[in-house]
Amino acid sequence: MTLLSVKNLSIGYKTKKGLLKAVDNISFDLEKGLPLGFVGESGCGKTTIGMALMGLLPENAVILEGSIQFQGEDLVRLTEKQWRKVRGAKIAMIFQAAMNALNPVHRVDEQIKEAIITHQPDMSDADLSDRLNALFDLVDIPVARMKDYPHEYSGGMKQRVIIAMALACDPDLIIADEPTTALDVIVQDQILKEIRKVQQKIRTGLIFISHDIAVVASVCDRICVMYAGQIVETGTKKEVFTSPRHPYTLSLLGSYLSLDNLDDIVIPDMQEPPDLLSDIGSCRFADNCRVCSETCKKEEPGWVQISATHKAFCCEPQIIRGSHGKN
Amino acid sequence: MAKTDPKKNFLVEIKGVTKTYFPRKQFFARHQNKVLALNGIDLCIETGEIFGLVGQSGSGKTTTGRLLVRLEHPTAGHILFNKVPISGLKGPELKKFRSRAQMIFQDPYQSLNPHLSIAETVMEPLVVQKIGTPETRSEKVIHTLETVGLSPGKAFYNRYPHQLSGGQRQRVAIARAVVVEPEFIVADEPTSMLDATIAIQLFKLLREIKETFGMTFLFITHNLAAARYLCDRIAVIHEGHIVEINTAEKIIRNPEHPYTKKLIKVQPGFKYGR
Amino acid sequence: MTKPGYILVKLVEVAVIFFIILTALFFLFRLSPGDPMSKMVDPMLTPEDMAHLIEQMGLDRPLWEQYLIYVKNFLTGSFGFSFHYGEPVSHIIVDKLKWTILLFTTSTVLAAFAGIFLGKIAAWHKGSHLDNVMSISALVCYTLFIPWFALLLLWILGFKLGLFPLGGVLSPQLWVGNASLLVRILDVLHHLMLPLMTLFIINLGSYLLLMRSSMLSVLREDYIITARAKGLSEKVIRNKHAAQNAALPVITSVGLSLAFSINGGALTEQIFTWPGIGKELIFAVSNNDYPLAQACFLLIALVVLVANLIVDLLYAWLDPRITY
Amino acid sequence: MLNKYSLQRFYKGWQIFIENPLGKTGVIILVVFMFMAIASFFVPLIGPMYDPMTGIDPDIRVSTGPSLTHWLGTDNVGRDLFAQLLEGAKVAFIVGLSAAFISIVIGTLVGMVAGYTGGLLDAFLMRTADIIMVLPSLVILLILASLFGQFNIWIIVFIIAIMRWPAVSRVIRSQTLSLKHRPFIEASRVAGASHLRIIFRHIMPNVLPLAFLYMTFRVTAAILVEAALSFLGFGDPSQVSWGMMLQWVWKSGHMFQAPYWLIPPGMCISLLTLAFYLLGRAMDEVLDPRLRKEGQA
Repeated sequence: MTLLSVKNLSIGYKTKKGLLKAVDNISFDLEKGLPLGFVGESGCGKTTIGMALMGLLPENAVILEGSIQFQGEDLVRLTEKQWRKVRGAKIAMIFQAAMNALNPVHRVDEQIKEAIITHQPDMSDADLSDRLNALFDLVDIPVARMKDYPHEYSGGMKQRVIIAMALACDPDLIIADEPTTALDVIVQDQILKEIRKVQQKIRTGLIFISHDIAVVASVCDRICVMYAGQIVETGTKKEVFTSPRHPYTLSLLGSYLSLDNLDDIVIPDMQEPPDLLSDIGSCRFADNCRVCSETCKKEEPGWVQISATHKAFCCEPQIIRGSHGKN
Repeated sequence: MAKTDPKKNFLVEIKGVTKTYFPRKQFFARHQNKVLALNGIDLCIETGEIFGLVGQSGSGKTTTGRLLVRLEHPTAGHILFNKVPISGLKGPELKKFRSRAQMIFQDPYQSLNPHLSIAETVMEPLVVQKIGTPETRSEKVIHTLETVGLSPGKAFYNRYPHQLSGGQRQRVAIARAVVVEPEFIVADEPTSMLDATIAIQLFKLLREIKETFGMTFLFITHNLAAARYLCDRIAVIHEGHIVEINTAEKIIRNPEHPYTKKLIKVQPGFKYGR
Repeated sequence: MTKPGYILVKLVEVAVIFFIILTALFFLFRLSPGDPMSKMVDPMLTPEDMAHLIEQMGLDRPLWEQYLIYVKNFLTGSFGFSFHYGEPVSHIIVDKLKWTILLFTTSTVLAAFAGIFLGKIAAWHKGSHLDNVMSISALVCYTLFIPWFALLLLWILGFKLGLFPLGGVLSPQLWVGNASLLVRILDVLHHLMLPLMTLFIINLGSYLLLMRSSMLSVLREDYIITARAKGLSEKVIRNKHAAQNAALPVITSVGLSLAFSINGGALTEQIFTWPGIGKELIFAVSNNDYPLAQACFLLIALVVLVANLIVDLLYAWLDPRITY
Repeated sequence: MLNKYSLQRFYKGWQIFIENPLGKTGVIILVVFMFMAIASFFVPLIGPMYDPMTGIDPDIRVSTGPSLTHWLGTDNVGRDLFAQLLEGAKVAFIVGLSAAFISIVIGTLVGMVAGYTGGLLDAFLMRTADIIMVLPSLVILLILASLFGQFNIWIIVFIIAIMRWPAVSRVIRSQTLSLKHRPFIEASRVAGASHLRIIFRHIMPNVLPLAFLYMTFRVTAAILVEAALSFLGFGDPSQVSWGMMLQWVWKSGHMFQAPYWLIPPGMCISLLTLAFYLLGRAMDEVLDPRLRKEGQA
């Protein structure tokens, strides 16, 4: 069953220099209870998608077109008042670890409690304290530390609290935006395990956003690769890793350093992505692409289906279908 | 741990170095708050190698780098550069040392003065070291910019940091470090703020520079995979102690210390390797 | 650090700073042109009284002894005799202090509360007409020249409309006689209104602007997004997550802006002939009543330091991040 | 120090600034007052009657309201109020700008040195700043005036400047502290640059905008304090100033009779300080990187 269905979503930011199209015509579906990963580098629009799904876009952002179907409602059309019933209750967010996401002047348990009370005002005190205990238990924080202030927690513990906060009302969809960035690898590993464990235990839908393709792969079975505001390739983890098709995915994988792929390093000759202020009208990756042709510089790319679950966004179907590059 | 092998030619030797920080003192504090950043470390860096120092935040890796370029002084122990202790250097000798050991910093958005043009930034070491005349300096700057991949150098000469991307800024920072042709460069996480596709190109650049100028590098990183990719030898540092030193290959294949093993285990990667 | 330890450190700090001011003042008096004797001893006194005073203040002793006696006299609360009143200065200022404290605390506390409340509203509706009207009025209030504003109030509300008395603290007919306490209190409040209004409006402007900008920066913090993501109502976000955090720096600045408020306080007292320390200081300075001026000055310095101390402790108590 | 980047930035900042309604209002008010200050040099040339201090209209013995010969009327000895008002503008500018300039120079230098060197010198300078900061400047001026007699205008300016540098130095110091460990400063140290070079070439350009911002606020404070001092009768007796005019109307008992005399000087003080304050607020918005970002990303 489809939990979330995003169709032709475009989001722009009004800036002094003009409209910056951060997300351009994006569509994807998420099945109930499954994780979906978004990977891409800075400025690719991944965070904007996350914020749009929470209805928390900054003031200068506008949804230009498209719809976000969630449980029979189009989230794009919700009023602020309706959004408040969704946020926290049905869709919740795990924020970036580097963010200052906990209010420094309130106790930790209070900050989780208020999330529950807002959506379940009738809950008795006993139930509430049971729920809090269960949540702290779930994310492995000693219940005795519940009444601390955020500054008394370590980075890893703060991140666990943020996870607990997202889980407070048993949401159907959780959005995790770079939940482990800026954490040490050992802590990152623990947090990723935590997220996997929790996701499997309570079977919630999960949108996992990161710049690190391996981190995304460790949590999600399906992956969307983003570049300059567009999804350029999507498929299962296995498809994307074993037979990447889009030249950008190849660059991303080729430049990823891990302990078991040293021989596969391909150094791309890439510059920063194009300026999203202007309407490009052709392939956005063209300037950085090794297999770019004349068509790529003139035409909008289209989707090339490779398997039922795997497709890439490119102007040159032959190149995408045939194996190119090193493969 | 690091046995001094008389046959080897060490450019940098760290002997029993301890560094303690005293954060803001409170008058009536019962205990003096002190942070032991480094606890008696020994380390030798051979001439011409890229030496990797791998550790997590707070492990003391950045402190080590800062001690080596004398941004800070050790609380105890000695640091020898070309067999000469650097803590005693003063006046002209210190200035000379400054031209021989340079540093590349982590954050490309903070490492360039927004008020200075690229030329002024890269030229500064030449000016303060009184190397060359104004004309030869500007030639040297243009040449160095091209060496670090900012070509044509003239096109970047009069630009300002805010007109450059993160990767380009970091290249300028590298140019500033190599323009005096130092023997030794400390690179403190030079790519951790950059995207992977940009970072890998900088690694390539560092390698090329090492080969062209024959410099010795200390590469500080939290990423074991990056260290393995770039370095000849690696030291793993944990809570102010060096827990293991070995060649890059051996550290990854046969880690001895439990902490190294743990680090290797949690390193993200894809098991579907192509 | 422990809590009592922290308070102790702060107290010692205040004492040291005050001691420095005390010392500086002593040397200023000795450095100023003219005979120090004539500055401390009323030239109108009889020779015997004069000799007695000189003896008491040690004015015939060497400088360092004079200094020690000066410190001792201060600690025992003897500031000499006022030239004008011919009374011990300590008697005069104790009487004045209560009026200053009444005017000053009411205006500061009221203005801080109102400023924090209005600043919160203005920041929350940033860019709206409401915000524009509030911030521009606050700006105007903040830059008003106090004596002028006070004179205008006096002229319009006091003189033209006759709503409030033109000065003083108690109507003359109540000075003697057997009016009830309640009548007296109401009369004092009636007199208090104009000076209170002056100081309130001036301080309100600065607190409103401070709270507004503090609130705006808090609203950019990540935890506000977290609060939104939880689906909390706007009111809870505004009051619990934004305003509580934003008010903390405003409290600190109450302490820092105290010096500014004291200037205003002295001018206000002077114009409304409110019999406080500020007016007394101006009077003493105008009439070369040096002992009185000196005592008023020291008292004001002490009030500022103690008020800053209270603000520091309040802040430490309110902000959980402060560790002692 | 002033290079292309600084100029570009200054120009950009100016554009944002002049688009800002606060900044625009401030500039307009300021220009009006500047004209008044300039006019003050020429008005006495019309005739001795228009000298703000000594020019007495021989036909007038009491305070009169506005007329053709005296646009704002005269005071109780027959001096022209408009001429006095113009003179006051000049004095306010001199007092405000020079006191602010001195306190900014002291504050910036002290702040940079304290922040950069740290240690005991820093502690000493900042504790001194703390002590001065808690002292009410008007009260200090009063007590000094009582001891040393009436001051001339330059001594008043100097004392105000001395009283007002601490707040500036605190801000500059914290900015310096945050700059001190920026990689570009450390890179300069690693290259062998001297402390002076680092302070003046790397730190100063980065703190100067903040110093200028604070200068506008200091101007406001200086004008208000000088006016208050004059109002209380402790100003420079040889100078006509707005505060002095208010003192005269108050002391001569005309405040309830002569609104044409009471209203203009106070309004000028309030408007001029408002103008500088608006300027500062607008500059603050130009300088605050977070506010600027809102419009971009």
